[in-house]
Amino acid sequence: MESAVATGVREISYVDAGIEALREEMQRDQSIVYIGQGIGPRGGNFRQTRGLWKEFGDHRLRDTGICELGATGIAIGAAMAGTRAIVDEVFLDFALEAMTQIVQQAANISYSSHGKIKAPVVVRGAMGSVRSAGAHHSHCFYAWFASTPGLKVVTPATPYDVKGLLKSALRENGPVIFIEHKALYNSKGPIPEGEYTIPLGEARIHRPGKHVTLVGVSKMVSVALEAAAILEKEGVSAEVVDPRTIVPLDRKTIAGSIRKTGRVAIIDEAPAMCGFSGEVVALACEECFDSLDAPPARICSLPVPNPFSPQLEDQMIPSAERVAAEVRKIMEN
Amino acid sequence: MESAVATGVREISYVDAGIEALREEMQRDQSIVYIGQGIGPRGGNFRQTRGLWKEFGDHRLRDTGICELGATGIAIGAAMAGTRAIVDEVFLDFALEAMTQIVQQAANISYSSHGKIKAPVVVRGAMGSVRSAGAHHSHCFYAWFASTPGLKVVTPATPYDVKGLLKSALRENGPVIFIEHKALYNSKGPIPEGEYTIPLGEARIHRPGKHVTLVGVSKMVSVALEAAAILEKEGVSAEVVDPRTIVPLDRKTIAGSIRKTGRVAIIDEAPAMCGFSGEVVALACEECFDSLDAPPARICSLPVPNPFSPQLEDQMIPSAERVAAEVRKIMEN
Amino acid sequence: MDVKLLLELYGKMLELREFELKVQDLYRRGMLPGFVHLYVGEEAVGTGVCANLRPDDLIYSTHRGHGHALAKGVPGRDVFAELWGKTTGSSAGRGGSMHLYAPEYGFMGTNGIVGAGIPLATGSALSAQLRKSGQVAVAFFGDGAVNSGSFHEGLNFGAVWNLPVVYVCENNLYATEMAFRRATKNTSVASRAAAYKMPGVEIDGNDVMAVYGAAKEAIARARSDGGPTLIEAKTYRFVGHHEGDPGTDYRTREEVEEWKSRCPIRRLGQKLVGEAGVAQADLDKIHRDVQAWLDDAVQFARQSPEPKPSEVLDHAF
Amino acid sequence: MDVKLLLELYGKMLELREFELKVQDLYRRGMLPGFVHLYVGEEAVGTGVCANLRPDDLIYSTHRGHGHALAKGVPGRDVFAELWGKTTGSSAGRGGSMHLYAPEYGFMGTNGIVGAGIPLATGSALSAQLRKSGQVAVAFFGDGAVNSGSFHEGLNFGAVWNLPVVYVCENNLYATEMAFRRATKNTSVASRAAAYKMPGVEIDGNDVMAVYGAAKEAIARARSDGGPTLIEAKTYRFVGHHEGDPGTDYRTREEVEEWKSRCPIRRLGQKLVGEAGVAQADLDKIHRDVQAWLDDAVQFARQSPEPKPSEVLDHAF
Ligand SMILES: Cc1ncc(C[n+]2csc(CCOP(=O)(O)OP(=O)(O)O)c2C)c(N)n1
Ligand SMILES: Cc1ncc(C[n+]2csc(CCOP(=O)(O)OP(=O)(O)O)c2C)c(N)n1
Ligand SMILES: [Mg+2]
Ligand SMILES: [Mg+2]
Repeated sequence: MESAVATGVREISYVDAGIEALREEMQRDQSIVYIGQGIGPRGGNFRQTRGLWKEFGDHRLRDTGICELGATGIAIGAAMAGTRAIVDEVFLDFALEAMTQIVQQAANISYSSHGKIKAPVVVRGAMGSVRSAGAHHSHCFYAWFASTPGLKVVTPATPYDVKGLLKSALRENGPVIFIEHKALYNSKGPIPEGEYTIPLGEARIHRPGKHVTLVGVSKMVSVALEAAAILEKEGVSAEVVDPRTIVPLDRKTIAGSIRKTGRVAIIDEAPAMCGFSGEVVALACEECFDSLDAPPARICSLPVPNPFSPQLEDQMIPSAERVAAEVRKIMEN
Repeated sequence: MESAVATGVREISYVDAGIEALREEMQRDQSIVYIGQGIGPRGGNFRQTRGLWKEFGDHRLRDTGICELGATGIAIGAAMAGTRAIVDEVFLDFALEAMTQIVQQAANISYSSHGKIKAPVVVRGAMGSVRSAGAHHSHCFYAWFASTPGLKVVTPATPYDVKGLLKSALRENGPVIFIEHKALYNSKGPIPEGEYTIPLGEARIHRPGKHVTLVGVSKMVSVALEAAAILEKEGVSAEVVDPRTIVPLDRKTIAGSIRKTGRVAIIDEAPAMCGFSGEVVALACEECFDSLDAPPARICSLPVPNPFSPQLEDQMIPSAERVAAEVRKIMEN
Repeated sequence: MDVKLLLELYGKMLELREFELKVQDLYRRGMLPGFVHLYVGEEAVGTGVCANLRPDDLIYSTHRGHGHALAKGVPGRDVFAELWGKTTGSSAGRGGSMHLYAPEYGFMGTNGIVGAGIPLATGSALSAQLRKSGQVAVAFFGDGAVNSGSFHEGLNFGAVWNLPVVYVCENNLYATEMAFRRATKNTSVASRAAAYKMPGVEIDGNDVMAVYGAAKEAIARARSDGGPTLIEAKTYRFVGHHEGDPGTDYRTREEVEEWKSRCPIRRLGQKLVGEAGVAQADLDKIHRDVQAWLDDAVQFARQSPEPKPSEVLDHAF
Repeated sequence: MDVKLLLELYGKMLELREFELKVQDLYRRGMLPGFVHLYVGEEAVGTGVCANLRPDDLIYSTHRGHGHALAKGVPGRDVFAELWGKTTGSSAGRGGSMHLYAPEYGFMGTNGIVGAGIPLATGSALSAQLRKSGQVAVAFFGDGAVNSGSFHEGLNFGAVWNLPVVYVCENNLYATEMAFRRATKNTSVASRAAAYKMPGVEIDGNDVMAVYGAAKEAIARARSDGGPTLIEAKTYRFVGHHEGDPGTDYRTREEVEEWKSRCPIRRLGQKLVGEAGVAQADLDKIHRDVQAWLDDAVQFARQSPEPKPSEVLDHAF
């Protein structure tokens, strides 16, 4: 259950929600150290640590050179020794430099040591396309972490979720991959005044509906909502579900929605092949096969690296129109 | 179509089949260079290059220190400059050191250069569990490569497939991830005398059947076959299909089999979460939803790092008994 | 003093400078997609190095790579059209500033990933060695790349395999806002060559003839089987890290001004007029020619067509 | 000459040696699962370093790590049971030789990934610095790790953040069959410390007092905020890379014999008897004690229970 001692409600941005979570948790837990490129005086490439250096100083905000492998290993090693650490890869793409540390060291340590060593580290990175950032700066491979036993994976879509989930991530006992979306940082949304946390493993139903379930992750939640608005005009009532955390996955809520609507479409900025979209199809089959009135549909990015040309990139990434068109097809079943 | 000028048939091992392919292709194409640890005089950690150094020498068999990142980048850079390269990560696990080169450089280069630069590089590595190798030496993340546009992914299960597919991989115009299974290296099987190749993208039906389709990858093909033998005694006729290459995936053959049998189970040594098993479930729904008499089943490794204890590892990895039990369940639908 | 060479280098540096200022102008007016990192102030490095290269030599560049492309001989039209995402661009609009490829000119790409070009160039040098092609490969990279594993593993390979490769570090003292002295305790890049038993040389990267000379020696050594060299060219970007960064939050105005006073183009211009007796009118003519070249490139890029959405899947493999 | 200390070091080295020979014996008889890399011949390094450490100091080991674990104080029973995959092992049978963890003794793990312990140890040193705990972290690694990005990035961080960490390279001249001189042009590991502006020292790794002395200095420096040190201990494994490798395909018998003649245990024994006037009978007593300790460990491990399949999912997160 989401815990809150909230009173009023404010509109803040996705990026500021993260900063609030960091500030509150770093005040609360003196052991937290934050490691990454440009996260000190500069306040983060995406402004994702603005103001924190002033408050917490050089010791707890550790600017690094361009050494994601080393920085990630150091964060894990610090976590193993009793210091809760955040390592910011900035662009999730740069986590590719550090996969061996994340997958071999952080993910395995609890199991292989039979729980004697824990690595409470948050690996933070921003995924997805924004403004023709190109092939090297737009990857969405969050599913790789989800497929790695020993890692939890969080993919918030709203400021509210960023704050509540980041606070929970910072209280976990093991490694959490916390993946924001670059294009969402400036988006705004309501959050309560007081403190609150959101447990990992609880999906959020953004919009109730009757005829089809749309499962969207991260930025694709807004695409799903747009598509739902289009479909509504055509008399199709879509329920939009955001798992919010990929691991643990709230299979119950997703399956409950599909059981109710009988149809599901998954919208994902990653390509379809071997990704999260197939996992939801499998979930649908495993949990509610007899309720399915149509084959689950996957609306994903086309299987190419992100093109620079805006025209091509628009074509590559799922749009509300593409989602609506695919949903219309399964509504015919 | 598989091409062959074959006459007789011989029994050789999985590892020797690879050596034959390498020898023939290195003779045929003088540009091929092979880079990796212990692949020179030593003949490979798994004996996977035995004899080649004697024949091709220091220049074309390049032993390296422990620098997978550099070695992989070098192989890609050589390939971009007109030299076909193989980089042997030995254990697939060690490719984690080089993900940034494989995913950012090799996979993107053709698309981002609009086909002006090609990187004909084969990244070779052996996956899977063998003899309590432990958490760091047993990973099966082949699906990650499959989810990366721009890479082809090959996972042979037999000596015949190793030879024919490795030869094809070495004639491709772009990067191919060639993943063997450590535990199969000593297994034997028939291959023809003469030269042959197997095109990427053609599944193999190992065993025809009527009631259920078992899709297995790599070592799990043999588990599927074992399970099929158990089930046969119970009157269940299982068709065993090996995709052989994950990208390109022979959706047609797999779907054809499922359409015929009405049921499918996927057996995978990777964990179920966000892996290839879900991809096959999605394929089944997308291509033959109306033929499905039961929900597709996934029989995968349990979601933990590989335990050292043989008892625990046996429990973790799919066994023929576990497969048979799951198939019995879906036969009841 | 080889005046002809100096004039050529002057003209090339000016091309690089004016090109970037034009990009800056259009980018600020919102006409170019994506992100751009400009080479303003560092022109002497790319120019001085590439002037020593054969057309079939291969260079690997960085995120700050327009200048390298032009210096290697890629036409301004091709580069500008790529920055505009047009089909006539070097990568047919698929790549943009950080994925700009022109192998036909030996330009093996800008790169969005810091350090990645180092192993790639080393691999291309291996290819040259195997093919006995006589080619040399050059990796350009910034001070930011020096502390990365790619640098370490790449240079070690270059040295132990005695490959025809030259490693050119453009040490502009900062990686984004991170001062090199905060990223490492050893602020001499050249000194690190010793770790790989490779010659290392530090030069004034704002003196095109110093760059030219050091590169000439290193390239000749590489070409004659003498193995790799690490060159550290000390330089400075006059602009922010990328367009949008004022570049003065982490650098003092004095520091920026002091470096601007060492502008490689102005320095060479003064030398040409003051010491070599070149007429100012000759330099003015170069400026006019560069302007005409640039106008043509921009117009070409502007008028070129955009990729068709239907072609989105082309060349994925 | 501190005879008491020398006798302690002698006993510890002997434990490490006899332990490994026992593992070898059982492994060859097919009684132990997995793969093992033995520390035979290199005992002086782990022993000499760890003798200077506090119980709460943290060490990160390698694939060749049984000796490090014992030297740091992990009971022989815990280690042997782990190699046998038993629930009483350090990792309750989940880890095995390459995933052996005993944080209760400051032993942060063997590691199946070459080089991985270097950034981890550096991170634990950061933790110690932040917590002002006075702890020191030590990373052990082989010559094989030196050319990897993990080494480069880890050491750079240790130096620039002035962390309480000691980097101990066990240079046994080979990584698997790969001679260090084939893997790199610069065969001096200690010299590479300069690249990070860190002190580097080369010592005879088969002389336990040389190791002890160098480690003492480095650990004291680290503990008093003086920053990291790179120690290169030249040593040799008397056995193959792993059990199954004869170790003589790529090394001449002469070379192996020559190094065996420099056995750190025999050398110290001779010194104790010859120079320090210790009675042979005292050494014999140590041998008997070690044997008894080992027998107990083996028996304990043998009799311990195996994990239950139903517990396979425990502690995944
Ligand atoms: C592996 C990786 N990490 C981080 C980045 C983000 N990034 C892009 S440019 C840059 C600074 C590069 O500095 P330097 O190498 O000195 O080159 P300069 O910009 O000064 O020319 C950074 C951190 C990246 N592109 N790749
Ligand atoms: C990243 C990585 N690459 C390759 C290996 C395979 N491997 C295990 S031990 C070893 C040799 C290590 O040599 P060295 O570091 O010198 O230690 P030594 O065995 O000599 O003690 C290799 C190559 C590995 N474990 N990890
Ligand atoms: Mg710089
Ligand atoms: Mg060694």
